[in-house]
Amino acid sequence: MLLLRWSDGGVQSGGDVNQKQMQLGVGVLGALGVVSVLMLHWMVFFWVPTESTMGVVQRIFYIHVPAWWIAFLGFGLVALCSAVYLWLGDERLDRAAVAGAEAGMIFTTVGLLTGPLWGRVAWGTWWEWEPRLTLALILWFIYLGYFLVRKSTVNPEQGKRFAAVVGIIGVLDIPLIHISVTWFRSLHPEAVILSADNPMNLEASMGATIGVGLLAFTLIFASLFLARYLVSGYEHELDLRDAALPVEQGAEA
Amino acid sequence: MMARKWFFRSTTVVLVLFLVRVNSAWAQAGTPLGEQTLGRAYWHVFTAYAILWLLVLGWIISIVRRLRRVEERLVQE
Amino acid sequence: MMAYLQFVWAIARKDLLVEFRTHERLTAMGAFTVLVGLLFSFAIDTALVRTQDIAAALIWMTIIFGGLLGMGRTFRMEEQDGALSGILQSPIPLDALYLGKVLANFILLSMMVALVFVVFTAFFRLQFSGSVVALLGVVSLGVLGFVTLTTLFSAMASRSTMGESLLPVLVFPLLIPVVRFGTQATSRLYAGRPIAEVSGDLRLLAVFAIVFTIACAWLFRFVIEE
Amino acid sequence: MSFGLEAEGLVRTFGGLRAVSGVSFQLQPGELLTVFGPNGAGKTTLLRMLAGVMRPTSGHVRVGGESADVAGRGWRHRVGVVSHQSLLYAQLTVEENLRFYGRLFGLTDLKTRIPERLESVGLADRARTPVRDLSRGLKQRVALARALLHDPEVVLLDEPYTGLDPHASAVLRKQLSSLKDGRRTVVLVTHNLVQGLELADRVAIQVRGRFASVTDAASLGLAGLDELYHGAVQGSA
Repeated sequence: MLLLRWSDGGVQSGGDVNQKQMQLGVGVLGALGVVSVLMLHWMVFFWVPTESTMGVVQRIFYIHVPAWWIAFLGFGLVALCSAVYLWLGDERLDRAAVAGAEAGMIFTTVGLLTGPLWGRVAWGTWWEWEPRLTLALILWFIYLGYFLVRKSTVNPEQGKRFAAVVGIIGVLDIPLIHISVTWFRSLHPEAVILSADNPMNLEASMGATIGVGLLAFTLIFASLFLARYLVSGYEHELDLRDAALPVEQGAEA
Repeated sequence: MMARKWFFRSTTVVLVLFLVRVNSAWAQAGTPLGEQTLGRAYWHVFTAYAILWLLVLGWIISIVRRLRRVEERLVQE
Repeated sequence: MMAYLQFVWAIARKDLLVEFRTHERLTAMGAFTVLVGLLFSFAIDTALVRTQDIAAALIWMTIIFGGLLGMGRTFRMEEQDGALSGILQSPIPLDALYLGKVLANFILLSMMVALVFVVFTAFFRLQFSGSVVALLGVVSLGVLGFVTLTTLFSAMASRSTMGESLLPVLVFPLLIPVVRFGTQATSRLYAGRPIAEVSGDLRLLAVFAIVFTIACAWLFRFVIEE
Repeated sequence: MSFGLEAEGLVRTFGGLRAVSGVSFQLQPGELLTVFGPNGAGKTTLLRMLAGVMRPTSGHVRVGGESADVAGRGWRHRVGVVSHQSLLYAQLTVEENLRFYGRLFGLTDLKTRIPERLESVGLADRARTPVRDLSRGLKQRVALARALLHDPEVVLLDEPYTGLDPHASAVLRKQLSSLKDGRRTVVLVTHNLVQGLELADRVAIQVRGRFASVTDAASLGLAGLDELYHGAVQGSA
């Protein structure tokens, strides 16, 4: 409520894309997301047949794969927004980068935790130094660094630039890290979904479930991403307003 | 004194539960492979989904809290 | 172009001059190297493990940890009397400042790496039968890649409230390619394998070094600006 | 004609903190502006923006009509800075320090230029002394020689007298007064009214990031400045 009132009443940042439309976007995408999430759960637990070789545990796939998709989407956004942020210096890009990084961090954590739950049954081991898993762990730490440097400066603008630098370096490093981790023997069933000859006889119903999963996660991501972006916009506007007020102590830098 | 009593009680409960688990795992050892993993598998699937929604919920809560803080700052002025 | 290289050299020369006056970083890195060699000699049960087999891993870990010790202090001397703002006020391009720092660090770290090889060869009686040129290539490319990243991040650390404790968290995940390719190539060379087996590693180390020299030189301005 | 140094609506914020908020002034070549202000008024931040070390949140600096953008490097040849920090490397000798900075400014005639500059600050015999071994006063004179090495037309002085004993500051004052040669534009930042007024052509009082008042120094005695200063500081408190 307050949100809507506020955007009517006053703090309009000049040139910002219509906040009202974005708020609407958060709501609509969120609602659609919740619906598709409910549908996903129904499909996973009541509709889709159990996969013949892996058994019940294969049902983890329906969240594991979408989680990775969002994780990489988030990190892609971080790199893109960071680079353009350094180039143009537009605060909004930094906000988008943070929203993307938070999403990426959360869904990487999901991927990292759900993967072993599946692997314990399928591979018989919690952790395996397997390329994707290793890469994921490394990614997680790179973005831990991203959040650490953000908070580690006296001057917040500097922290934002540091974080952007970490984001860009991280993404540049990913292909090389990927090459270095693929020196290990791969256990990961990546071909299951991606390859054409379908060795795991992925049925149409399973494909549909994964599809719904991807859709649900993307909608939820889009909604929360927008919400997070909007909130940091409000925070920024309040900061600006506070800065315009008479200063109690100046900064002797 | 009370705290100690509770500590012992809860430890006993945990220990009993642990033994029950070990025993049931033992009992499964004789059963065919498929059934053996099935029991665990459900547990794994539910945990995975729980982790997912806990984390996403955590993110939502953190966003909402930020929003609250913004609203508080707005009210203060 | 000449003028640019002169800027780079002016910075590197000044850094080296200061270092050779104080020996601060060289002492720290040198002592670290010898002491780590000593500790490893106690930690490894030579009845079970042949040091020859794990030498490459030990060498690279020592380079990374000892190197971080020295490289983390790259910007310490600039802080003491506001010297950095003197440099920033001069017309020198910021990427030249960065490359000068990288050059100085590269020279300092190379000195430490030489000591690492001497110490480990002496302590563990390592036999080297491979190509010395290839080993030099592997080590110098690895060290260059290491130095480009750590120099950038030490500038970041020096301006953050967390200081040098920030460095390992930031740098270690990014250094995995260096560790991986460097160790693999080094251990193959120590095992006397042909050069063809390490050419892939060499190429990837070169890619790493080149990509991050360029990227960090560009990104440096965003770290150093206020 | 172009001004020696021009600031236009300089603003600098640190997060929610506004250190400098809307400072503008224009100085003719040869003019010396002294900026007074209490601690935390944003004087140093202002000077760092003028020196191009810090990027303004908004606003512009022009040196001799040329836009002094932080990203641009060329205009830096025309600006020299003396700070309360010496900007010198304690481990290097006086000469090595000057040579290093000379190279950064792309100077080629350092062999003759460095002795000249050292002569002019009365330190010709200290060329080979490590800066570490110099007293605070001597260090500050080296810092001045360093700032003037490339013969800048704009000189920025940030609390140059900090930590100097009366004799050393008297010597430095004499050195600084030679800056007023009708060609150089100088900005001096200080909170010491006596030292600041001596050399000034114009006087500005900065309080809470703003110039509360800008006056001609000639018409203003020390008593007048004192009154003005306290008025400005209290007025905004």
